[in-house]
Amino acid sequence: MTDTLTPEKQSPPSTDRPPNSFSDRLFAGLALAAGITIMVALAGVFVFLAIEGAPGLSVDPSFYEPATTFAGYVWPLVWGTTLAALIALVFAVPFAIGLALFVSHYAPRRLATPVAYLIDLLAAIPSVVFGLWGGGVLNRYMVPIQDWLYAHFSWIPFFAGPPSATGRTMLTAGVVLAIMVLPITTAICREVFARTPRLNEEAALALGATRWEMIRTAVFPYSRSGMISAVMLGLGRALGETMAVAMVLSASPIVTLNIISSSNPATIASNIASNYKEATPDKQAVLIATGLVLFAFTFAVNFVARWVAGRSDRRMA
Amino acid sequence: GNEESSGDSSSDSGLSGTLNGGGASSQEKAQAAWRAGFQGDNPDATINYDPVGSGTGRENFINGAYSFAGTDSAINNDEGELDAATERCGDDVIQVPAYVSPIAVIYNLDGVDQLNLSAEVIANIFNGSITKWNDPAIADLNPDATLPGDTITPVHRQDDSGTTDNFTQYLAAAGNGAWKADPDGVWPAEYKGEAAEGTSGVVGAVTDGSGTIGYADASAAADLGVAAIQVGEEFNTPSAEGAAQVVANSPTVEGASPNDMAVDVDRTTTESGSYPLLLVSYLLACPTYDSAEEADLVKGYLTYVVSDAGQQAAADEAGSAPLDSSLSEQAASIIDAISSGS
Amino acid sequence: MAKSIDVSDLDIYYGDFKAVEGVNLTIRARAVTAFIGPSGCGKSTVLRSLNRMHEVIPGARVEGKIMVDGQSLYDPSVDPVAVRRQIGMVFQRPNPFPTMSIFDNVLAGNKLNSKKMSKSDAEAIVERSLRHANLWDEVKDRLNKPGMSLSGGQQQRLCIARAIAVEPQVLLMDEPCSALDPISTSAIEDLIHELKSDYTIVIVTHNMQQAARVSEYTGFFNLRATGEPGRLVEFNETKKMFSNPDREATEAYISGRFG
Amino acid sequence: MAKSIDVSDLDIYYGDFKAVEGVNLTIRARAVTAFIGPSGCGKSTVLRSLNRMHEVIPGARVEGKIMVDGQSLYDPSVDPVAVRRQIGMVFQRPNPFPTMSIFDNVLAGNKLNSKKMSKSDAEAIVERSLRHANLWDEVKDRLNKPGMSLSGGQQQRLCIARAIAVEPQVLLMDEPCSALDPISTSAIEDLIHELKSDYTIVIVTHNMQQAARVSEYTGFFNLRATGEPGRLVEFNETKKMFSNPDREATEAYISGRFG
Amino acid sequence: MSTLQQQPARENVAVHTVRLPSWAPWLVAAGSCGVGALVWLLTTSLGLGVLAGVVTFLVALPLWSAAVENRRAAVDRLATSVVWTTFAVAMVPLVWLVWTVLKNGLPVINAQFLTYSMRNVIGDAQGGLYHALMGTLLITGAATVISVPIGVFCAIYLVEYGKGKRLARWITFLVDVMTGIPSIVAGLFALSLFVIIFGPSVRIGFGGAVALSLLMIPTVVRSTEEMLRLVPDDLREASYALGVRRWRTIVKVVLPTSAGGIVTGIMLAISRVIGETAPLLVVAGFTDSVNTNLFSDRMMTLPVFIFTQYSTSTEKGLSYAWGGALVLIAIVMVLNLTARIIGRIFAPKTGR
Ligand SMILES: Nc1ncnc2c1ncn2[C@@H]1O[C@H](COP(=O)(O)OP(=O)(O)OP(=O)(O)O)[C@@H](O)[C@H]1O
Ligand SMILES: Nc1ncnc2c1ncn2[C@@H]1O[C@H](COP(=O)(O)OP(=O)(O)OP(=O)(O)O)[C@@H](O)[C@H]1O
Ligand SMILES: [Mg+2]
Ligand SMILES: [Mg+2]
Ligand SMILES: O=P([O-])([O-])[O-]
Repeated sequence: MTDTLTPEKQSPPSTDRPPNSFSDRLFAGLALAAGITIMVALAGVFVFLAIEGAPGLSVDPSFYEPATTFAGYVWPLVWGTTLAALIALVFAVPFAIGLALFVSHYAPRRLATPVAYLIDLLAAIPSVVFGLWGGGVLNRYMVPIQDWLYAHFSWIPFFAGPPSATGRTMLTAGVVLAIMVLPITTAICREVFARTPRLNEEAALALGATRWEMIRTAVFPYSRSGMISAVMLGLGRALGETMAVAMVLSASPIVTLNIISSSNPATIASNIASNYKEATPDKQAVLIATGLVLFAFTFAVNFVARWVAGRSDRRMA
Repeated sequence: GNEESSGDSSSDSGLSGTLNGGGASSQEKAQAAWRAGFQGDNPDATINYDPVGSGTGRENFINGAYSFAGTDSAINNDEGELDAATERCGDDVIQVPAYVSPIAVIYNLDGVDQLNLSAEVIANIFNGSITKWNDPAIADLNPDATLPGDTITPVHRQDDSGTTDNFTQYLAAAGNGAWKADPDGVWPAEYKGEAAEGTSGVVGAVTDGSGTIGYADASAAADLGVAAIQVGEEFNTPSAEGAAQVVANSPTVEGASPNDMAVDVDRTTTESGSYPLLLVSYLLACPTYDSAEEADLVKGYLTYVVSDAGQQAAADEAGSAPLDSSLSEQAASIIDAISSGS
Repeated sequence: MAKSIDVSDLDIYYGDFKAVEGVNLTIRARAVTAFIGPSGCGKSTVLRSLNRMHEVIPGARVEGKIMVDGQSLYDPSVDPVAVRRQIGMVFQRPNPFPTMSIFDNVLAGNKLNSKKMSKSDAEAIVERSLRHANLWDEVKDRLNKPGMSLSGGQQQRLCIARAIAVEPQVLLMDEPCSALDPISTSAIEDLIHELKSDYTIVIVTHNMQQAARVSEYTGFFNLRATGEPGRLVEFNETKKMFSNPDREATEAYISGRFG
Repeated sequence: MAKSIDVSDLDIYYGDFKAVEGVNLTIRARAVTAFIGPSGCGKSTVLRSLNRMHEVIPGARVEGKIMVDGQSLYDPSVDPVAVRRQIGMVFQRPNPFPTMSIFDNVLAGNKLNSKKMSKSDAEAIVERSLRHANLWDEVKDRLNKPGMSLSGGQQQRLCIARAIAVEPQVLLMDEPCSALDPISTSAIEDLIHELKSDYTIVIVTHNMQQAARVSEYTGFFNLRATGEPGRLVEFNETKKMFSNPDREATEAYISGRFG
Repeated sequence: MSTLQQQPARENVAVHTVRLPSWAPWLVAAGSCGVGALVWLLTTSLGLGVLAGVVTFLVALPLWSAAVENRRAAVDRLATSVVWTTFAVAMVPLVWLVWTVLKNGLPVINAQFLTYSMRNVIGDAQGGLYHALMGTLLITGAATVISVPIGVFCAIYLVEYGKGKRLARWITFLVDVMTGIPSIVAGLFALSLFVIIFGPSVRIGFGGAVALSLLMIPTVVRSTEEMLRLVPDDLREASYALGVRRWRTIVKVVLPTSAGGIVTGIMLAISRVIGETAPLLVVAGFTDSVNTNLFSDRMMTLPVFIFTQYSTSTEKGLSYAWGGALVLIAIVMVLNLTARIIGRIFAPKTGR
């Protein structure tokens, strides 16, 4: 039998063994080190962006064309980034939640597993392929839809038109982004839905709840913060996606609500990807500075999301 | 795989080692042909070419990351690049044309198989002042065609591109003032239209839409309609010979060093059979390298590139225009001076 | 308004595993019926089959007949949701909704049906249910605190209050007092006494004294061996069961009596 | 080898909330001490402070003194891990490790600390512990099945077996029988009787008869009002406590006796 | 007492309610198909037909239910139909994409395509993606080796050690921010990092691995964190009470309990980065030849292969691009399947 507290056998425990063993402290140290590594990596990215991008804030105005200042240059890009991500979320979130529910609560078990698998498969499709598909296949099918939207809803600023003849629009990019965002959002939602305590689900059912009511009373409230982080992850991916947007979207430096015309603002990331390679050093600095803006932008978005999630967590505590 | 067998090919010219270069994406296919040809002759040598774009190519050449670079726009001193390159090389930087390719104006319009356009009309289409296919300006040039009243959707590159740079240079020079914007690799923001990523994106967009028109390296035009452009009184479709002819008759840039063969392309030529809408892409190299192996590889590779065999390989693979023999000889003599050490 | 339940030839399965076999019994309306028996013999399983909660476990199914007031419970035309509403249930482990306040937990069932409920009605229901569950005094000042902030015993009483709040006609309780202290247990037993004049109550308990105290009828379940399905060994009036059971097995189980 | 435990002026906090106040008592070695009292009065809290399990809850802390065989339990030099190995614990809700088989669950205390042991030793420990917990016969043929495949009662007995397997010197049990049927309960009570000649045992129970049956000493905890900290009202020999308690409150609680 | 007043109302809620027959949804589905087909015929637009069919289904079944059953049943049926429709609609792009990839990719896949590189391959000669395949496996593998320990340990810190600490809140926040790093920025960062160390000409596979890790770590942290939080405290306490040290509790109880979810999360993270193009093009470079050394010379990867082949805008290039996409997807499928099997082995066993 071990010792520490057995004075007959041992000297007092104080000298015998430190209160926290070395192995425990080592492990905790490793964990902490991993956390700090992340902070350092992020700080590294930030410092890199700041150093390389700072000159880009004030180069010769000709680099900001058609604007003359950095703010004027970046503003349409911020706008495009926001618009594309929002369209993606508008499509993706309901579908992600629906699909996750389907897998966790609705589908017969024999169907649920393959479907979950198929959705994960979607995550594996490289963004280049989404670009190929979105810019070469899907866009053709979007043309009639956009024509129809223009014909019937052109009074809504989003569909002010005139519709693009090639379908390479913000709407198409948003749809492609939505499909790209879907797997990650669905996977996390599915995971949190499935983890709802069985006891709570049964409690709701035993009160005479229908399946949908059970989901509303037991599953959704329990999953709220998980769902928010799922959406955040999706948003993160939508904001930063590069190649697919670059290959699908027909971009020009303007700010518009119109999502079906051929003049659409680029996103920050796609603009970097499109213009980085041929750019001269000064122009590259401008592009990196826009990367810094994207960085700050995701920072802000996360801040807001965190606040929202925090509020819902507090209600749950 | 194919790599093990690569040692079989019997040649003992014996260059070996790895040579890294990169730059203009327009050269990618030609580079593939050159690398294949050169590596076939020198099985122990590996040449890499990153199609990262002319700007990055030049930058990496200047900072020493690349032993040689490809660039669509000749290096100049507008941003001090030429000085920086000279500093890197310790001597006047070598700049030789390696890849000359006609740019095609491609379009997709039902029922119109043949289309004649002038630089001015092209400029007006791409700047948005001509919006219908049956516009009188177009109809005047195409008396035999039945032009529909469809809207024209011009498609341009959204990325910073050498093709755009050369296309806009042509429009600015030959467009009778219809093109107001400064020629640049980035499409001018004031001129709208569809934007697409890369040459393949433009080709894809023109193919997908109807009533679309765009510009792309002639070898990528595929099955699309290709417009003939007005040169003097005739209308010429893109051809390697026509492009080569223009380059051969263009002067080199004034005040350039003897190592610099940058040509000032004569976009306004009216000479019969020429095709002035073209892209000239250069190779950058140093006259001296620190390491003998590097020097030998650069010299060997570039010699091959400008040789008749190399130019023909590129023409077969990428549809480019082989360099005129005088140009090619001049380039070869500059390259021949590459040496190692101080 | 209370219901009587007739069970005949009931076999209950979890997938391929037959957990319970050949159960025949009649649960009288307006009476308390207790299920006793050793751990794992299928008491909870039978109980859950009485309000069609059994089928929410994937692969679980039931063979045989259960008639509620002469209507077949497992008839395809029967809506399990309506069944569960009228045959309420309290579980072995307390399971308040973690995101809801105490107040909302009690009203969870009611809110499903009537979207709009006046504030005073809601408060009346909450107070009445919590009083019945003997929890009112302890929580009346913190009705807006989360349900999970209560101790285990308090949580269980909260769950009982929640089940009572929808005024079911039958109340199934699966060891409802196993997490409760004697005072709360006593309160719940009082409550059972109070409710049985109007409701049909079935209670699973491992506490034979509790069965003896609260029930009029008792069913004794047993397993022949591990892995075999559980069976109903004897179903009798509680008095008879505890004084002079028909079966020897019952006698043996009860005489190892413990409190 | 059993330990005695002296508790003096013990206050226990959850963050800012003082859950228990001013506890003074002495737990005798080689005896069974029972804690009784209404739900929420802090029985579990006090129990958990005896093997430093209380402090694993973030923000939880303890003031006062607990002396185990004359050594301060909360001395900064004492390793809580070593404490817990010698002062074992069984929880209110069964919590077998879901990733482990029955066999591995029993051996968890040894294996998780990566003690090397021969196969036959391991089997001997498993069999002895499971027999003690009265579970051997039910599971001996499926020791490699997951621990979660057992019914609630079986799971709890598995947890008891797991705690016994590391041969602690003190055994703390928090309502260990609340999920058990009478037969298992009886087995556990027998086990407690058997163990108390060597071990010090503290048991929280809401079942006063159980307290009366198994313990030599009983502590009665109570709350003055909800939100106030719990206090130890009386600590006495069990016989005295149940026949002639010193305090009126104890009398009142016990006379509302229930089983 | 209000109970008594409400009794008549309660009496109405009979156990036996009128329910739609079990074939009702199928009937409505069949009817909706009919409506859809009719609209298709009338408007000659397949899209409109499908839309009409779906809308009919979503409206008809709940309405029927509301008429025959009750409002709550109707809402429940609506929810069920919506969830099923979501599933069906979401499958459309998926199947479409996979179909496109299969249709375009399958014809080019053969032994030579898988075992040849593009070295010295020009014109119509057949090459392959062996070099890119090796590169992708090596770079993604290295990225996994870097990010999994960091990510999992970081999650352990956040869940097990950092509760309530300010540092932990910061790290959580920064991890969220990290999910937003655009991939090209990650590539540029990795490049500049290695340029500082090795000089400007550096193009190595390991640089690509670092860039990918930057993108992978946040996903790993987030999913692992999520999984660790789902492990009930009961289990940790049971382990502590057995005198098990905290780190052993984490390693032997907490991690195994959540292993299934963690592995799935890691797989998702790999899936997310394995298709990244821009950062790899920047830092790992581009080559036609096989290179299996992560620490010297450039290395080709599948996404870069796809992109460069597509960029050639030739028919051959395009078909190679699709072939590459198919191979990439197949790799991930295999990885996924493996992960699933591993996940199942580690998943908590209920044995029922
Ligand atoms: N969800 C399930 N899946 C498969 N088998 C189950 C499930 N729940 C219970 N069982 C099995 O069914 C049998 C009866 O279990 P049940 O829970 O009904 O017993 P019980 O009498 O309520 O026991 P206890 O007193 O421990 O609660 C047991 O053998 C158990 O292992
Ligand atoms: N983790 C916790 N955080 C905050 N407060 C707690 C926590 N656990 C218990 N409490 C509070 O401490 C007090 C004592 O709780 P404890 O669980 O010790 O009671 P108990 O006597 O064991 O009750 P029961 O018989 O219901 O188990 C209660 O008011 C409870 O609300
Ligand atoms: Mg049970
Ligand atoms: Mg307790
Ligand atoms: O050759 P590009 O620069 O136009 O791609």
